[in-house]
Amino acid sequence: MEKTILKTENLTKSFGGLKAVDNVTLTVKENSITGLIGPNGSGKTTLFNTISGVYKPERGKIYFNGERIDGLAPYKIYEKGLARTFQTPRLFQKLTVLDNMMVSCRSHPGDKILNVFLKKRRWSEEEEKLAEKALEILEIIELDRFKDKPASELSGGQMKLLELGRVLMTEPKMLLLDEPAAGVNPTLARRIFEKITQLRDELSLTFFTIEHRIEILLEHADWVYVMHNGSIIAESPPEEVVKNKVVVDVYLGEA
Amino acid sequence: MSEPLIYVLDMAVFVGIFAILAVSLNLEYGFTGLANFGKVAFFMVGAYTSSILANMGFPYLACITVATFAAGFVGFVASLPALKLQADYLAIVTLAFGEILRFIFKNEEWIAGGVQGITVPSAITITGVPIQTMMLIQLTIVYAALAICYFIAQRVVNSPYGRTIRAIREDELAAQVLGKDVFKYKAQMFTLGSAMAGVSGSLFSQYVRFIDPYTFEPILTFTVWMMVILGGPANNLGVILGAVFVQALERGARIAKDYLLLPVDPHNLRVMIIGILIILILMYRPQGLFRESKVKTPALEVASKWKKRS
Amino acid sequence: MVVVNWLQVLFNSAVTGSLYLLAAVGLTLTYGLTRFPNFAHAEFMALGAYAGYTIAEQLKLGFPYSFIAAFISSAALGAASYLLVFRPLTHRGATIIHLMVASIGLDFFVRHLIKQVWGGEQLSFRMVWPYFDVGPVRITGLWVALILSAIVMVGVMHIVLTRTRLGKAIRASANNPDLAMASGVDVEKIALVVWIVGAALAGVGGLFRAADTRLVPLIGWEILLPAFAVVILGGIGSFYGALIAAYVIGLAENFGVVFLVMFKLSTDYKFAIAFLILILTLILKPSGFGRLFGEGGKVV
Amino acid sequence: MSTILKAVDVVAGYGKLVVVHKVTVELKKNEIVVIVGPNGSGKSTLIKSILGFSKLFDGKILYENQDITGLRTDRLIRMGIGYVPQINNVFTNLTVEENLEIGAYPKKDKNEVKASISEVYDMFPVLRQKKNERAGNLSGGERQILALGRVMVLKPKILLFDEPTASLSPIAASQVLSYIREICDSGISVLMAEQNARKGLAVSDRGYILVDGRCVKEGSSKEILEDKEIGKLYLGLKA
Repeated sequence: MEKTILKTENLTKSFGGLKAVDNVTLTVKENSITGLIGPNGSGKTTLFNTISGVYKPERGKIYFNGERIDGLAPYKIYEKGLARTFQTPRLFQKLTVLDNMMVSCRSHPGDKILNVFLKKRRWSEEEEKLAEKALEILEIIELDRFKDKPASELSGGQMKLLELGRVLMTEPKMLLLDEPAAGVNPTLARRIFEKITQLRDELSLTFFTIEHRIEILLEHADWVYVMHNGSIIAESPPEEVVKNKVVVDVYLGEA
Repeated sequence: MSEPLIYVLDMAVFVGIFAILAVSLNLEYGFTGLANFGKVAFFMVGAYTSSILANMGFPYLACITVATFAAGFVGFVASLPALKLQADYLAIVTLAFGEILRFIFKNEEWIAGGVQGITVPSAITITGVPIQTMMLIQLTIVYAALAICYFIAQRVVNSPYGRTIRAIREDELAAQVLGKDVFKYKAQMFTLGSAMAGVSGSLFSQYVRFIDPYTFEPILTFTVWMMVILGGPANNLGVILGAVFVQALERGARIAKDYLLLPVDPHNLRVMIIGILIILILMYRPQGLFRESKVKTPALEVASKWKKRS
Repeated sequence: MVVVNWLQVLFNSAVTGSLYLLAAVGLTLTYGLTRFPNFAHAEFMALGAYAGYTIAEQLKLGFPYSFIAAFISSAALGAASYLLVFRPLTHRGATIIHLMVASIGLDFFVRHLIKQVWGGEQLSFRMVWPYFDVGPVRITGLWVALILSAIVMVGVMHIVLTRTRLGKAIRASANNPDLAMASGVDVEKIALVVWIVGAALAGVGGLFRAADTRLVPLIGWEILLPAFAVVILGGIGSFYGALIAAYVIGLAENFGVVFLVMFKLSTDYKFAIAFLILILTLILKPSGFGRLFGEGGKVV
Repeated sequence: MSTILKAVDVVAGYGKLVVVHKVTVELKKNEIVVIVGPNGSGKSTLIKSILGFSKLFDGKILYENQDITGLRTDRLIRMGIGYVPQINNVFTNLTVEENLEIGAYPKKDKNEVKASISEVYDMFPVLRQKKNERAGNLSGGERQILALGRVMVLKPKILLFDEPTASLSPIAASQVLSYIREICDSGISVLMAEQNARKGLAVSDRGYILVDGRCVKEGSSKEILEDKEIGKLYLGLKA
């Protein structure tokens, strides 16, 4: 059986009495693409924010790679190899596309103040290597011709792509993707998920992704969780989700 | 000020001293996005530390070194509570901090003469040389210090580190989830910026040879802000030119008063012009005269070669 | 051993608190509504004081007229600040840091304009106020007028905020500007009213301060820090929070001064007491007293 | 029936992100029109773009044959357009009655305001019971009713509603929707975005289905409800 990489136990987070995440227990298998679906306001993004450390959970535990990570600062969770994207891209607007990619490097020697002065040669070499890598990723997501442009000049869809490319720079173990294909055209959406599958296979990454297009998940996901009013109400392989009466009801509304 | 050469040299020295402050504020605000409204506090720490040591007979090199570290240390300590705050709170707290510090120097005569101020020995004491030569030496010292600060600042901003602080300025949360210990970077930049302000304060005190609490009013902080905003935030060369421009303006206001017989007090006129210009720049050219500089690292070169390949 | 007249200290606290309340009400309301701390608020106080001085001392028209002059001149300055500086800046997408720096620029401009018009030297009101003793407490007519003004202001503001269409629109706009717009409220017009009233009250505060002590161009700047302490302790945008905070800081300062004297420190450090409260509030409970009156301190 | 509101070829979104691509929606007098669609399909964005709360990149908004594209929100409200946002739709620091008073802000005559508030109380008795309660203390369902009451004070000609049943219990949701039906029967045309497609379609006259910011189906609600393909369409499967 595959190993579990992420596990939450009774995770709860509320805002002013409203339980946005209510007693959520779930597991994500290593090297899988796991989908998370659910209607608006069902708590998907809050769940991601809690896992990635943006919010502190009120109750419950989060294990990543066997280690407790709940309550850690976001940057520490990232250092452990768990990265995320946002629903509306949060790019560094005035930085170039290439710099946006480069910022996300983990343990870059030139990212420490003393090394900036003392180890210029070392970080310069590393910088060259990382720049190559960044450009290769940019080529894959077809943004390499914008490399010198400020991120603010990209279109909405390109911004989503850049945000995805940015987290790929870091060689994370696992990625939380918040609607990676929202606002991009259907062809590109499909390609994004093909890319995700390819990355999973080539780099043995794990993806946990919020996505509302079931047809995409049908093709690419291994497992799907369904969230409603803060709780997980169903989990199954994607092809069964569409048949699940509860899920269809939640989405379409009770008759 | 009858002799034009002396006047020009004097202005050049002031430009140098303020350019150091502008570069230091640029590291904090222009690159990292920190609203330090108390720049003058760290300048003051540098000035007083250096002056007190000089009066005790220490050589100038020791004075300026200790002043740098003292200002940096005060900056570091102040940054610990302050940098956890949002931009608006940070501004209020740093501004108030500068004022409190000034009050302490004003009230505690035993530190440095209180309101009476203290006279400060010049860094260089050679007898029998003409004033022009003395000023040239001053100029050399100040510009050597500016060169070092500029070099340090450029090295910092043209590095992966410099990229990270800009990212923090653009979006703190995104930087955090990309693994950056935001607080650490902010504290380091605040400390470095404060240390540079200490250098500037030390140079200032030995040049004007007298300091008192009235030297360190908040207007000084905002003169530096104007240099940064006018020159172009996140452009080190730009803010130095901003320093030249603002100095020229200040002197211009004085000359205008002398020669045009304006019915306005030159000091009032100067501050009023600065106040209005700050507003006008923010309204009509908030990005400043010079655009933000690029992050210059070997990555740029790799990127330019990439162009040829595809 | 210093003999302390504690009742007098208590009364003085009410005087200081009333002053800080007048000074801070506009600051907290504009901060809550336009979402940035306006450092130029200091000069709303200063202009009111100088305008009042001209009427009372140079034109010899008496205190009631100088009160009106302070009110009107500062109101005009508040309107001009919002219409000519801050509203255009906001429309151009200025950041909060830009707005703060601009407010400092405006502060310097107005302060030195005042200096140019009235001169930089210290001026004082020659008006003589009757004084009388109630038990061990010395009371002057000016202090009574100040406290009464604060009480009337609180009463009027309370009625306006809770009973009138305008006041409710102010509270609604501070709570949820988008929804206020979606209810047909012209939020910018409401903001303008708040700027005018807030500035006018600051002008009156400045006048009282000047009449009580002396008049220098820095008069407003000197009250700005305690005013910020009131705003932050009270919770940004909270009128009732400011009401409590003003008297808390008034008490802290007056009792603090007693201790400063006991420890033979300069009384100038009372300035630092407000700073200390401000820092502690920010570190311990950034929402201040505002929480007492509703969610997130946005209560008015 | 004549058209009262028409949004033509709307391209809308936030910042630089385009969420709605060239969608045309029409609202006739005395009807309820519902916009349904999966998450992120742009239904809320479309409603918001009419009022200026999201960015309208292209397209035109016509109201009573007048071009109202780009008009300031508070002006639109005064012209007879009511709007209930999805979240933050009450003033939490104001009492229930004060919320209604702000809803009546454009009216200046005190007695008129009182009368219309009293009418709203008759319509929603629960609000009368809680009139001195701070709105922040209301339950989700009560808030939604208050939000409804707040727009009804002005008796708008049309009502724009953004996901009226979001995060409500099934009972509260049904109640809110039946209120919306009543409102429409009293002569107000309603355009709403609704996540609960079945319920939304059940109370409405016509519907639009949005997927990925494009309109994939429009027609009478009955027709859409009976369509076997709708489930697939709605869950984002191919049309």
